[in-house]
Amino acid sequence: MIHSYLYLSIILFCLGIVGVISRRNVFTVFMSIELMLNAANLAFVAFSRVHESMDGHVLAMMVMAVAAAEAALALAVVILLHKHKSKLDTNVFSLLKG
Amino acid sequence: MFADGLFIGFAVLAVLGAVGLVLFRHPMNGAMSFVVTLISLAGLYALLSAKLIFALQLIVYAGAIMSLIVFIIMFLNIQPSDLPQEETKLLYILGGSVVVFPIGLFLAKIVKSLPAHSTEIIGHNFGGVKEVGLLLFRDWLVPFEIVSILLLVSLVGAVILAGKRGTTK
Amino acid sequence: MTNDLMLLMPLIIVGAGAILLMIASTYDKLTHELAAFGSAGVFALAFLVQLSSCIAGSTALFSEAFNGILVASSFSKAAGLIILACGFFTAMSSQTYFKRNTFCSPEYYSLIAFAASGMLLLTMAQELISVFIALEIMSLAIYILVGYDRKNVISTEAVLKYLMLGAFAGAFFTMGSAFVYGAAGSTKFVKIGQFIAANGVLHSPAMIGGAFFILVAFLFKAAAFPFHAWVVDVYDGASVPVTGYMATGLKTAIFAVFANFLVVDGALQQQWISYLFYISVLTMFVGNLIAIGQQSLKRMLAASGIVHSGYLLIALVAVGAKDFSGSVIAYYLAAYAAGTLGIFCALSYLGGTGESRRTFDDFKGLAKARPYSAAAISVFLLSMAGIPPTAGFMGKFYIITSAIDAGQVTLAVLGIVSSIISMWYYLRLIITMYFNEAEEQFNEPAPSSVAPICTFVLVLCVFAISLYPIVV
Amino acid sequence: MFEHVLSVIIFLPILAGLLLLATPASRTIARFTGLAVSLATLVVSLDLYMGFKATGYLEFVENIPWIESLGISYFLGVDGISLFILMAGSVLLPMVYFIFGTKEKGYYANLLIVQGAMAGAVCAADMILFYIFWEVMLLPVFFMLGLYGGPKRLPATLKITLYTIAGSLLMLAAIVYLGVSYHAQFNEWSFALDKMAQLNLTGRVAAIAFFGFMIAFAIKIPLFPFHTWLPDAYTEAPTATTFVLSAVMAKIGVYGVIRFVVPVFDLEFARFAVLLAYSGVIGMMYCGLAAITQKDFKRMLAFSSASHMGVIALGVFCMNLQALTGSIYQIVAHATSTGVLFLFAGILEERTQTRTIEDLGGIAAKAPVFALYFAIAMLASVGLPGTSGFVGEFMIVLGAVKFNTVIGVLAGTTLIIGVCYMLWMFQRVFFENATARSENFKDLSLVEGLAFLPVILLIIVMGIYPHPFLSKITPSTALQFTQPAAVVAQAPASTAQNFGLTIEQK
Amino acid sequence: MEQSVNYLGLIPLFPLLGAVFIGLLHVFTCNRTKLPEKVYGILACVGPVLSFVLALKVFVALKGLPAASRFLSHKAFTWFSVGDLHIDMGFLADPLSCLMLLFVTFIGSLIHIYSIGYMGGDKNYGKFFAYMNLFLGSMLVLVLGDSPVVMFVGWEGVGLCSYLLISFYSEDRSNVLAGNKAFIVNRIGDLGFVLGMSFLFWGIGANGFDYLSLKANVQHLEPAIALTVCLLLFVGATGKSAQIPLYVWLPDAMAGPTPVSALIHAATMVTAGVYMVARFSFLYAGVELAGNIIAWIGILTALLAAIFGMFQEDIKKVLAYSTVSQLGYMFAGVGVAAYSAGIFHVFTHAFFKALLFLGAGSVIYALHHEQNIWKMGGLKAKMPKTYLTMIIGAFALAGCPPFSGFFSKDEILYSALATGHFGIWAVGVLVAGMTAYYTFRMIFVVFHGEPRDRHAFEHAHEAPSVMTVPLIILAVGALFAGFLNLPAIFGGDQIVSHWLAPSLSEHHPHASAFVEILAIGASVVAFAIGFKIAYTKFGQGAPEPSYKGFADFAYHKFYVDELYDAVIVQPYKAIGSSIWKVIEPNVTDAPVKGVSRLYMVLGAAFKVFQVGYVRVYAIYMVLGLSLMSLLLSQSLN
Repeated sequence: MIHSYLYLSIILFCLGIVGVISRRNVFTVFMSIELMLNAANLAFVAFSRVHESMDGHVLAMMVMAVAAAEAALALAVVILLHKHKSKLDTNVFSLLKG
Repeated sequence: MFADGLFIGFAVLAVLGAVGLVLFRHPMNGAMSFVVTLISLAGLYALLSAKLIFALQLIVYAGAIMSLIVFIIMFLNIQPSDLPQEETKLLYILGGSVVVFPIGLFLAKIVKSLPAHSTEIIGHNFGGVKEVGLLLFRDWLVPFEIVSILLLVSLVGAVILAGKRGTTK
Repeated sequence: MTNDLMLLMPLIIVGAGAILLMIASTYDKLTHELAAFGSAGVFALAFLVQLSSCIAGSTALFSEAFNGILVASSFSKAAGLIILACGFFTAMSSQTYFKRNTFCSPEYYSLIAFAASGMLLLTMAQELISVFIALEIMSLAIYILVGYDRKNVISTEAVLKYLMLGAFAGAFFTMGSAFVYGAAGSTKFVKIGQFIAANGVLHSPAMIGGAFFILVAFLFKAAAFPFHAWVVDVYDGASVPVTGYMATGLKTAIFAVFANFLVVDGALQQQWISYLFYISVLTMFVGNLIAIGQQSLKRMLAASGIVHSGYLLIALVAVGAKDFSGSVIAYYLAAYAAGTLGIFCALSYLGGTGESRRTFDDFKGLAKARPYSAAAISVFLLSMAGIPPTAGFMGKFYIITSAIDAGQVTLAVLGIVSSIISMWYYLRLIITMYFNEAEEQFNEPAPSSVAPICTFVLVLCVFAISLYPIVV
Repeated sequence: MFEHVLSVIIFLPILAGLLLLATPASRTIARFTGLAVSLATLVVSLDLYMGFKATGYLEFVENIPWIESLGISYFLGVDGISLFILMAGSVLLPMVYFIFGTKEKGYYANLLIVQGAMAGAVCAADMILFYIFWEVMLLPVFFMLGLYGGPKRLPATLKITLYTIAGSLLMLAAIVYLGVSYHAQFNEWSFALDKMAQLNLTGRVAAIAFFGFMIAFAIKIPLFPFHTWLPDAYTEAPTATTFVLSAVMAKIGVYGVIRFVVPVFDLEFARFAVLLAYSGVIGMMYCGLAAITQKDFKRMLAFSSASHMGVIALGVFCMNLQALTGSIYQIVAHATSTGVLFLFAGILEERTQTRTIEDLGGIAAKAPVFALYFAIAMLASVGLPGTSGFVGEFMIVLGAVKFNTVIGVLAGTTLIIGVCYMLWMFQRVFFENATARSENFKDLSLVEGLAFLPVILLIIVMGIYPHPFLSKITPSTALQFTQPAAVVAQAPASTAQNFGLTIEQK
Repeated sequence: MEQSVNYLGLIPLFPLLGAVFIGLLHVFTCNRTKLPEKVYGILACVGPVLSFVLALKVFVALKGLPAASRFLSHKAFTWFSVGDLHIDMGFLADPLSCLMLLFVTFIGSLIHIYSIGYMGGDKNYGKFFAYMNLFLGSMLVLVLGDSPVVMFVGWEGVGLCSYLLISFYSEDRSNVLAGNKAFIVNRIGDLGFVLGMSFLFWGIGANGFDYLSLKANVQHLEPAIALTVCLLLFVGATGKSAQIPLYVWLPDAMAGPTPVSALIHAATMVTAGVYMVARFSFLYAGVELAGNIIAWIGILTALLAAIFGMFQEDIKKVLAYSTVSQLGYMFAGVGVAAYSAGIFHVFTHAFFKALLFLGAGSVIYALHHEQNIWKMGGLKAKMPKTYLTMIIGAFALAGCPPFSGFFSKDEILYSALATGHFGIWAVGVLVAGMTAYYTFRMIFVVFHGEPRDRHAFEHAHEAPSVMTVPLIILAVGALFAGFLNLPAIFGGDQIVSHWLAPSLSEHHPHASAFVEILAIGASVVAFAIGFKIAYTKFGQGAPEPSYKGFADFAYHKFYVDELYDAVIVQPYKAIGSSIWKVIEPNVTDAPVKGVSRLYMVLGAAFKVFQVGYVRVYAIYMVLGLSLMSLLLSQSLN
């Protein structure tokens, strides 16, 4: 049934959120965000199956593209961070506060 | 029937992979388990008779993006000492899931309200390269085009941020 | 079709200009000065074209041409004008800024142009995924600009925070659009509007959920409570011109698309009014309270940016109630942009090498040494504070009028109260500049006369906008 | 009589002031520019005064649409109520340039700007326009206080600024509410006063809007208990600023009540009049009592000024012709008496380098002219018959008795309270034996003497022959009670024609 | 009925112009070359004399008119006119004001002349005369004003001048304080006056607020309002004319130069209250109760002042209390509706009291400003003119027939008796005895017996003729003024009473001859007793008595000043200082302070939330999200 797909996507999405807010490892955080995007993709595809129109597929492709772009940039930033302090801990970077 | 079996299998794998991603301390392990999720998602796309997306998921995501990530992880050859000491990780995860629960509930409610719909594979020209391609270049030209700009930007960005910087002119 | 192309021209110019700059910057001959003037030229050209099409006033909704994905309305045109102006002044102030800060390369300006093209797209996009992509174009460009100073850990931290949270919000956006697609079977605003009109919002929870997540993404970009926390740090970490650009252009684009999305159907907006009400109130007050405690000027301005988002949300609450309210948003954005850009323009040449002057105290007695700059800054601050006869006052006045007109008297009064609260930290800078004795002589000459000129042009804008309030 | 005369009175000083600020002019140039401009303004406004027909309606109307989409227009005009506040500004301010010769450029420039802004606030007949001038009025004060004020100026500056702005922003909300409800009732946008007066407002929101206005004005006047910014500000401010604040700006608060609150919120006003009257009379007594124990004469004058403002405000709240006319007359009288007293205080401070009453004495013997002037101004401020102070005060008390016996009796006590602290101060400062500081006190120079002379004469003339002034005021005040809506309505076209006033008719 | 004469306005104008002129002259010359005193002296006397001449002209003009229509008026200009309130700067001369006019200008002129000598050598010579002229002008405005408001101008004007002249020697703080006291106490009275006017206006002022219109409309005034107005106006009178409870300023007022005490604080200004009541006789006549209150307050004041007077040692203080006491008589008179009697006493009192003061002045002048009677003595040999004239004045004051004081006082007492106010009469007779006692106590101590201060005595000498001549003139007045109003029983027909009749609304009580005899007899006996006691105690000179018991209490004026100071002045100051020391910062300003403090605290508090950990920011977001989605899921199905 279609619902099960959507439930799955929701579960993945929530897992992604949990990953973002509970982990300090930069990689994990970014991959969690990717996970959320994938969950969205799953929903897209499922819905396009529901509507039996392929727009959803196109949208999913677009999301993939965006995800790729973001990933590229994110990795660049990770390298930058690592250059500054060879740490991947987000909490290390808290000079700006107050 | 068979499809349902597959679905369950893929779903379980996907969830397990995601959980692994969240739990593993070392990003490498996380990445690996995330790949599992991605692949099983590809399978699910296939079950949803989205052939092109199935392919793209494998190629672009599981292939390109993940390999990129893994490559970077290796490249930075992270020692365990570099990793953050997350003693309170589980606590956070617990708290996080408590916080997230209402969101999930809300989404679940929405899904529950949706009308049921069967998912058996439909006609062989649904979700195929040709059809999707036509759609893409007929209706979705503009997003397609601007995505190119997006990629360009991210390219430039990657170069500027991570790449070797020439002296300021 | 030519007409349609005319309407699309600014976007094309900026995009092309960006690409050209990017290519050109591979040549060593292109000093970043040239790049600055080049980008400024691009913006100026685009601005003029946009202006001409505004005056021509033909609002062809060329739905056939781009399948209803890009639409140019008078509102989007106005927003475009503001964005292009922001781009222009940012380029100009950067030119002066980089006389004293040396981490620049010509790509910087191409990125400004890219960001601008993303913003322009954002104002025109009428389809969720295009909105998402445009959003990402803009955001990615801005991320890069924020982190441009690679030597500086601060800016790297800023970009980390911004990128991480931005992507997080983006994920919500995609999920939201997925559900909207699920409900309406399409992601085009027109279709969505039709769907809602056909069977109300409340009858399709998927639509509610989707819209909710999309709004969340917008609220994040607009730095509304509780998605505001990143703003202060990111603005603080970014270099002055970029901060100015974020504070003005980005906000303009976001609120344009926000409004566009909200007005796809009255019912949709009605459904969110109660939430927007509380969010805007909280945004205003939290922003104020953060701003009070700040010592750094940039952080204060960032926080005050949050407050202004709150005011704009008031206007959004009053959207739809009046068609003239969209213009209110545009007007307020213009007024706010003029003031904010002005201040950042001034800071870009007063900030000192490596932005050595950050806090209020660093500007003690500025009025003695630099009377005109101090006067200009005071004008901008008064405009932000909404003291007549500056543009800020008229903007605030319009917003309050539209709010009361929409029956939101409480909201209007709360807005007034928050602007009373905000008075202190604006006046504080004026007091520091004027009434305190100078601790240092601000005697280093402005590295270039470009930014100062822009500053005074913006002073004129502040008064001009208020005295000739052209409500688009 | 050329048209746009009001615009000239408003913008000539403002532009001159801005010009001064924009150019690196020396302080002497600044001073003489200020002098010239203010004198020019004075001439123009005297011309206006002569041309004033006392129809009771707005005269010299200028009405240029500004923001059509909201019906906001550049709408100016004077009637008997505003005329005298306008004149007070024009007549009194030139003195400052004569007396204070050694101030900085910004001092004179700000003075010019505030003069123009106040004129604008007084002449504006469109609420938004009024609000703009009302706010602009504050900025020069803010800068003068902060730049040239006394040692403890910063807190005072912040207090007055934030306090006043808080009030006026509430007023802005109220104004917008009025505009919107006018739109709702008559289905067209307008903020013009005569239109607003046609509104019929009821219910809680109307009451809230009423208080939005009242609080703004109460802070400016200042009415008890919103007066707490006053002592610090008046004391710390440079003399000219204190002078401007007390002589004109405070009056604009009262004017605002008469011009905006009474016609628009007639019902609410009637409902809350007693409350307001009590706050006025309590303020009078409270500040009067506080004044008696002040050590610092400037501070004492500040309290006395607040006390008088209480009486003036009371006159407005009494809602009868005598009281209202009285308080408008008292506005001018108070400007001439207390305002000038502040200038004298400034002179004392400059020449003795102290503000403490105890440090002074025996000045009457040293400086007879100064003492004479001071005494006359002082007697006017305690309302001695034959000086300008009496007529207004008498009419206010008269009206107050009619309005409410208790308030009337309390208001009467101003006769006593005023005299107590004034005589006490006068005795300490001017009588008894000269102290070290006042030992070689210079009498007024010829220029100063001549500069003050007109005002001193005015005090006496206004006391002995007030009729011509009152005959210009009374028609407007009478209209307040006969047809409140029409008060601010501009003169009917026929009369307007032969003045050749409004723009549309050109 | 009334006819307009424009020279009426000139009468006050002359002295006022004189004041302005002299004042300016003084101001511009005082710190440079001094002008010779003669200039001031002559300039000063021009105004009063001219006014006196005009006053005579007025008198003649009035005399020419039939008794019923003796009104001259002149409306100079509309003073102010707002709605119903229409006040002209108008002057009214009727028999009443004419009488006042005559003796005010006459005595005023005399005292100006006297002052030329007395003030000789003072460095503020010019200032003094400027004030004096100003005073005379204001007094004339008071007398001539045709409406209460115009009268109030003069009323306050004289108050001001009295303030200025009391604190004339302004180097000495106590003088200035005395001046302040006078002005402030007067102001308290003025409050009553203003309120009275206000009530009167709202009562019947709508159509005309001048005396004639008021008189015409008085019957429309409701009794309650009428009573209020009467009492409020009387409060004004108590202030100006030093009645209980506001009499305290007058004794202190003696700090001023003696001619001032003579002119302002004896002859003219202080009687303004009586004049005012008489002016409003049409009002008071209708209100029995108010009359009684006035009469009782008057007679009690008389008693109190007489008691104080018996124990004073300062010659001027003695005279001051006697003035208060006599004023009490006058109010008793007008209180029992014997207005003409009251006014007549004002008239005679003006003569003999001015005489006594000027005499005392010349004594003080002779002894170089020694005022304590116990330092004087035996002066009759040294200064005979002064002695004789003062004796006359004393007899007149003590009410010994046939001196002027006797007739006027007797008239009052008789009217009191005839209208059945036995109490007032009895007290009055008692006071008459005391008056005789303290008057002659003063005379004997000063002029008889042995000189107590040899040194001062040696240097004592008779005053110059510029001072003695006015004394003699006044003495003549004091001697014969009484005959102007000779009662029928002495074969006279009360000229003054009949003269005043048109402007007063009184009905002369017709009592039996027995009552009249009784009244006369009683007062004569009282005088005799008082005189006898004084003679026996002080006739041959006596040592300074040491006051103890009641005497001491009375010597300290029953500590009334101290009482007022403790009950009114100090609390007033205390409230004042507490307001700006305690209430202002802690109560009225507290909300403002509190708000700003809260503001800062909140500002500091919200910095804490900006922890700087990106994950925490994400958590904020998610928290907000989940909260909102909770709410939303409520709204779903």
